[in-house]
Amino acid sequence: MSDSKDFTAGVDSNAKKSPRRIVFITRRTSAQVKAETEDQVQTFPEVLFRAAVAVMTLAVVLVWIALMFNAPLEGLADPSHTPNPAKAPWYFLGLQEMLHYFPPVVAGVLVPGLVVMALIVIPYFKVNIEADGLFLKDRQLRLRIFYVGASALSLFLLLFKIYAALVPTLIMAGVMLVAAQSSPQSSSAFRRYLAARPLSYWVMTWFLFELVVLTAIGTFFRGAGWAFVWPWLG
Amino acid sequence: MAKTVDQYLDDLRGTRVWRSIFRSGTGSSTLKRALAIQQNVFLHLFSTKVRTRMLSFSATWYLGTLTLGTFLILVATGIPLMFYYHPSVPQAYADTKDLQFVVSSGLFLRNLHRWSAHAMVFLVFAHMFKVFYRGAYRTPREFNWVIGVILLLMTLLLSYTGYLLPWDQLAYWAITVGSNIASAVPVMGEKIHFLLLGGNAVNANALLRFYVLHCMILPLAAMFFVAIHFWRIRKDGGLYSHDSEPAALRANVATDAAPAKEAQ
Amino acid sequence: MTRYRYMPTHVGTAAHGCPAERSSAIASRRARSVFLPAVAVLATILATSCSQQSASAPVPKPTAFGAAIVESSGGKQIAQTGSLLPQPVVVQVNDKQGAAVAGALVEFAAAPSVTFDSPNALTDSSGQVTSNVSLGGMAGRYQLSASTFDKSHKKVELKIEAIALGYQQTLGRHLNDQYCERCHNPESTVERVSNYDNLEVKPHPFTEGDTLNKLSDADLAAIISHGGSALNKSALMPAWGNTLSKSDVQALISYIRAVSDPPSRSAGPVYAKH
Amino acid sequence: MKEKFTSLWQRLFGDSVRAFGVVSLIFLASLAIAPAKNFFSEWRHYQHGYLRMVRNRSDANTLQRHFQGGIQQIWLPELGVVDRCTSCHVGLKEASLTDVPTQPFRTHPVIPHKLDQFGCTVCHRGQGAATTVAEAHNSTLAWEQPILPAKYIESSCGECHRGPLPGTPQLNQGRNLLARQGCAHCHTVKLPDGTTMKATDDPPSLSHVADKTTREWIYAWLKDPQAYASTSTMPNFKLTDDDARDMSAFLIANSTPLPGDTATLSARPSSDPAAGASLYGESFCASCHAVQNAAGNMVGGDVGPELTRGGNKVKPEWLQAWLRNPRNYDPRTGMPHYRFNDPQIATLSGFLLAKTDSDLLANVHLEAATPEQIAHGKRLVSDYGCASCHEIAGIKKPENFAPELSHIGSKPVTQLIFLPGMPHTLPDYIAGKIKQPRTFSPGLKMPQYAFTPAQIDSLTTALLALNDRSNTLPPSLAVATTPESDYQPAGKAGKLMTDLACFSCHRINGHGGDMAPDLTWEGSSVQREWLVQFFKNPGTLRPSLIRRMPRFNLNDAEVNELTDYIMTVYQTPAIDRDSMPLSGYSQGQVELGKQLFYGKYSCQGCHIVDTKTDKGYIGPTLTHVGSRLTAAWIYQWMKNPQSLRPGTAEPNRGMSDDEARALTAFLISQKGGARQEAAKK
Amino acid sequence: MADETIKNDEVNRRQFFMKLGLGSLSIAAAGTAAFSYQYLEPNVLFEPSPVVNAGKPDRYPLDSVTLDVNSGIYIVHSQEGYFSLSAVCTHLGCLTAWKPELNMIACPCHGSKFEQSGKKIEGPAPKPLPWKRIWLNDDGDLLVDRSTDVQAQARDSFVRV
Repeated sequence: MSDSKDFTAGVDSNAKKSPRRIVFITRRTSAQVKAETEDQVQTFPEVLFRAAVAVMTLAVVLVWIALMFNAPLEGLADPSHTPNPAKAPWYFLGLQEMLHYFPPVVAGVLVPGLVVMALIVIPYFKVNIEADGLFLKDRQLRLRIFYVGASALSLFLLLFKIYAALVPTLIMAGVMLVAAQSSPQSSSAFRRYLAARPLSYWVMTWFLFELVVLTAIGTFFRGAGWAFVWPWLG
Repeated sequence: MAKTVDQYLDDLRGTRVWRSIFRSGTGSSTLKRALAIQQNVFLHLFSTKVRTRMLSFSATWYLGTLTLGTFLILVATGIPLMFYYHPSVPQAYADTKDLQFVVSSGLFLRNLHRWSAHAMVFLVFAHMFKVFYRGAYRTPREFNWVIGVILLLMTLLLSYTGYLLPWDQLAYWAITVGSNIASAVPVMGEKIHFLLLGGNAVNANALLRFYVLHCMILPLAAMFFVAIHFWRIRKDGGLYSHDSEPAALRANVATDAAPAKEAQ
Repeated sequence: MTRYRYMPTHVGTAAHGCPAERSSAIASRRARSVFLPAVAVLATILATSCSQQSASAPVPKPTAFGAAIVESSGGKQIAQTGSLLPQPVVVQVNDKQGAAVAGALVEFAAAPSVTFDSPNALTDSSGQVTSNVSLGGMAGRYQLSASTFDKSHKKVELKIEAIALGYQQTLGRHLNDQYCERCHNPESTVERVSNYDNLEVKPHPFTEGDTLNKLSDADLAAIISHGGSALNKSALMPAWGNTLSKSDVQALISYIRAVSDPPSRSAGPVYAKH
Repeated sequence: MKEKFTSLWQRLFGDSVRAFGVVSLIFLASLAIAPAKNFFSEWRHYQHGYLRMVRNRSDANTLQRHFQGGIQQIWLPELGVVDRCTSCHVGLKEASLTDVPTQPFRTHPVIPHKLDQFGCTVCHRGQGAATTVAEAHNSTLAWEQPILPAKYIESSCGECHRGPLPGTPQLNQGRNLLARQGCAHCHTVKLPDGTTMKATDDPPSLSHVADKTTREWIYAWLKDPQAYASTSTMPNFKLTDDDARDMSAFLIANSTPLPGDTATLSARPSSDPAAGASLYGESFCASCHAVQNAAGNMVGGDVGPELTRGGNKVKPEWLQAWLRNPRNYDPRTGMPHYRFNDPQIATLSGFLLAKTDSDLLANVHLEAATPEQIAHGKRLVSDYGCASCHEIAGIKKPENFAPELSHIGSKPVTQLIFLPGMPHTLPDYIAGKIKQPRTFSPGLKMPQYAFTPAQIDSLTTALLALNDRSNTLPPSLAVATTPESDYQPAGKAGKLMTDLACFSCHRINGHGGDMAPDLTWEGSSVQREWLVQFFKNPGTLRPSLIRRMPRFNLNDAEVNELTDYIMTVYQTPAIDRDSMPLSGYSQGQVELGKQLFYGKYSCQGCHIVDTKTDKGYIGPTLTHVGSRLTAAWIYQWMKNPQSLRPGTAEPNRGMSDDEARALTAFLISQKGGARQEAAKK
Repeated sequence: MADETIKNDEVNRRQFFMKLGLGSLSIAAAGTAAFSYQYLEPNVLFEPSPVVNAGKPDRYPLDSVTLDVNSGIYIVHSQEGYFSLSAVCTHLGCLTAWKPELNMIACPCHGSKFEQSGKKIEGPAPKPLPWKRIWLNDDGDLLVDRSTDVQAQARDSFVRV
């Protein structure tokens, strides 16, 4: 048994079909992986020291903040006096801002529930794995779907006068239109970049955009009675 | 000639006691270094080697590491705070005041705890988006991503439950507003609200529940998932990098190289 | 971030809240729920710069100058600590001939805890300036000063004294009004006719510091409690020891010390402008 | 430069180990700041300052021995108070530190309470738990109540002490004003002892106002009550001309004539000013009513309305009917029924009607009212809550017309809306609101009062005492006050006393005014014959008083009725009136009494027995005391005057029984005979 | 040769920074320990004052031993006067009780017994019950300072009314 036959690892680009990257069974030879090898370093000390430096830098920053700014503490909780506005912690203010527009079932349960579900299923969706540029295949069909979807969403937001969510949506739609007009051969690097963005990228970026805008509005632009205020005006 | 500190330390490392505790010993050989990771109960969650590329700041922005850092700070500051805190109404507020005014450095610890908590929420979000945009959730890291989402929710819950503990107006009304969102869940919303608060309103029961959740259940659960999260990094092939992907897959991922692929 | 709504020392300095101060307050209110040190730093800088800008009430420009300043009314008043003098202080600016000068600037000043409702004002047509005065929170003597400038910009100053009574002295004043004053105060009013003139041996008015300051607290207490005859003084002074408690007697003594003129040494510090 | 920086960066952070070393060092330095910050805390700074100050004093040793370092705390669990003020205010208990001009190191002034028992913030407010100046003294998000300014400090006394205190004139005045200025008509004020504050003023009923006055006067009055009478307690509602016109139209139209013959003149008002002034004086009208004299000074009492411009106000018919019997028009009035005869009424009404001010109504010209104006006036009258104070036919007294003030002293600052430029504190808000209520927002109904700055401070002080602490005080700490009684004497005599309005001046069994002596025990005090004579012709007892008992022109039956009632009912259990004889004392006792009177006790300093030699002007004249007072009363009075009349200026001399008996014997022998004897000689 | 020097320099420098880092961290750890000690030591106590007001002396009849459960002291009115005893057993800190029928103070935990004067009769207690400082205040109330032990049977340890 001295045959030294070369084996090549089967590489399957469809990660959904064969989740293991290397499917390789043989009796007498060890695997040879034809993936590129990369330079590697020892975790100790290189990573550990860098991690220590990072954590200590963070700690120094936080220590200085803690030395300079006192944590907020207001008067004793008083169930009979609601402060105006009563705000949730900042990371929930996007949610609270939505509660301003939608019934609690939608804004408090449906939307966050869907967001969490969407986050969980991200790695299990084919489009996310293949990650082709959104408008590179089936351009016409996809564009049509995009037009319908984007205008339906915008119309819905407009009808309910949710400008805080409408504006980011329109901006995103505009950028996506630019992306649709771009191709991988574009001369501009930015357009090449846009053209290659897959669907998941667009959805996530839209979500991030909305999250930041709504949280910022809830945090800075909401005053007594959840009315819109400019943060620099009393 | 007197011995230097180094020599003393070397002697110490040579003793049986030391050797019985620290198996690997030090040294600059690759083996020694690998052993240092592998034989440490905490460090063995990591792989012994990482790709050089992943050390660069731009690859990860060290967001995961920093999140762990805030978590460690929170544990280190949270435990001392518990020594002066009674989860009862209205003593909780008085205790917070005492931490601010009479406990030596109590104000500093509380500040650090509070700001670190905010920092952790921010870092967790940043970490998630960074991972998403790098595509690092891809096979075989799907499950680690899911654990990450769970950890994100836990971070939010930890921060939220901690928000009530000072029992001031800010805390009380933030929790009142926040917990009422839960009662919007169809059918069982009221029940969830009732269970979460241990009553119909934010009161002494709610404070005790939030305290137990904040100091016991959630931190332990978070540590459990953090351990899995780290261990899965090693098991799923180390920190994700485009270039470590097989060429064919990489070609698919890095779509800007698509024309080249077709040319092949 | 902790925000202070109220700094007692700055009351009344800014008529309309500095806009930067307001915005910084808002910003820091946001910052309390948000982890945004940058905003807080900005707010702090704004707040600091604003507090330096806040100016006191504008000083009017005088249209005339006098040569002397005299008290019209309101001197030597007695009030409780921190409260308004019962009558406003009225001062008059005169020229060299003694005629009233209108339009001269009068500036009131005193220890920082004393407040005037018009600290700088121009004299009216009768040459007078009127100011309500609140005394400081410490019992004792307060020296108020009213000053004006003559033509050569030389300062002409008038000193007015007022007395602030603490709790014990107020109680003493109450007892004085009830039991002592009808004999010890020689002045009669419509409501209260003085008995002073009817007495063969004249009682000492409580302002008579020259005599009363020589007596120790123990002496005074003995006279009040045991009466004049017990101490070889006039028997017209009855013994109050069965009527007044020991603390009442102490209160009376502290009142006597507070109002005596010249001042008693044990009445404590004098509050004047720095 | 840039290269230098790069090379420094390279040298420090060139590789991970270098970065580790440098960052660790920075980390260590940063961590070390926290305990350092703690070490240089503010309270330590003050304690060091105190020790430095003390070092140079002559009593340094004592002060240093008393000094205790570290955070000091006064804990009052039953009040929920934790005060750490004494951590910086180190010398509060050191009696020798009175010469230190200001806090933090000055002795606390003498007060009746111990620091350890009451702490600091119970009186001064502020945040006791804090250990920094800013947090302890100022208002923060975490603590709204800053240190109470000294001028309001008496409000803290009022948290526990529910009655007047001799040492808190401002609080007492504020509480009086609250009740007297009619605040309690519109605002509900539930007092901490569970009662509700009652307004002590009694605004007149307007149901028959057209009988009394003209529409023009009502108009002028509504526009500016103080223009008619500067002492008026009616506030200025800042009405427009049209509103005042319509309200006056409604009030006149709504008025119903009083049944009975009140609309005709019984006699022409006489125009004899001298006789009028004399009757005005004899009747002691000035005890209750004030008139502004030519110099602008108010002369007279403040029980009844000011009469300076009374002639502008009342109709002559009404005035005469009123003088004849005020109770016909207003059954609850405090004005006595004088039993004037017709000539007297003519004289007095003429005198009073002459008190006019030609300017007052000069510019008031009102057209006949239209129904719309009357309807509008009615709406305004109910909108402004006039019926809260006045009885107005057809308009019900509104409930909860104005905000309740029972907890005003603890109102959260976040719930207040301040004027621009106003310090954001509760006392400033309350004072500002009392001073100029309408400036706070357009459309507010609270009228403008004519309070002096001192009155505003007093009112603010009284209102600040109505706070959460005063309402949740442990019962052991509350110092109750005797509630105002609503004592009313019974039977015919009772009716007579109401008719004569005795309670306007006299207090009996805790009810009534304080202008004249308390009559609760009058029956034990005086002899019957004297009382009869006194009712017929009230003489002067105290030479120094300007207010006296008026003559009511009572008939014998009325005098007997009253005297019998007083002699039987107003008896103190402490004295048996008949236990000591009114005569028959030995000459020796009388002589001893006389010696005591002029010698040991020198009573002549205040009283007059012999009008030739004695000059005392304070106490009642005693020339006739033997026929006025009972011996038992005199004896008890000698022994302990305060037991019979708390607060009387008569000192308790601690007399022996024999001395008291001798003085009684001497005084009871003074039956007006001294003068007669002198005359004989 | 030159290269080697540089390399040695490099190694030395690395070692220096390593030591600097580890040294800093060791100091930080030590400092944190000290810091923790300071933090854990309370600066204020919410405990009742050691000085107890025992009320007017006439509350205690002659030859009586009265236990104040809240403050853990006995007020004894003996022929010589009033004195105060700690009611906390000197053995293991149990609260003792006065047994009038036995005329002694007994500890329920391990059977120590004491006389009315605090002297040990039997049991595992190592010491007699300590006497506490007692005095009369201006209002005529008996005050006891639980934090101050005084000598048993000494003249100053009694209050005579």
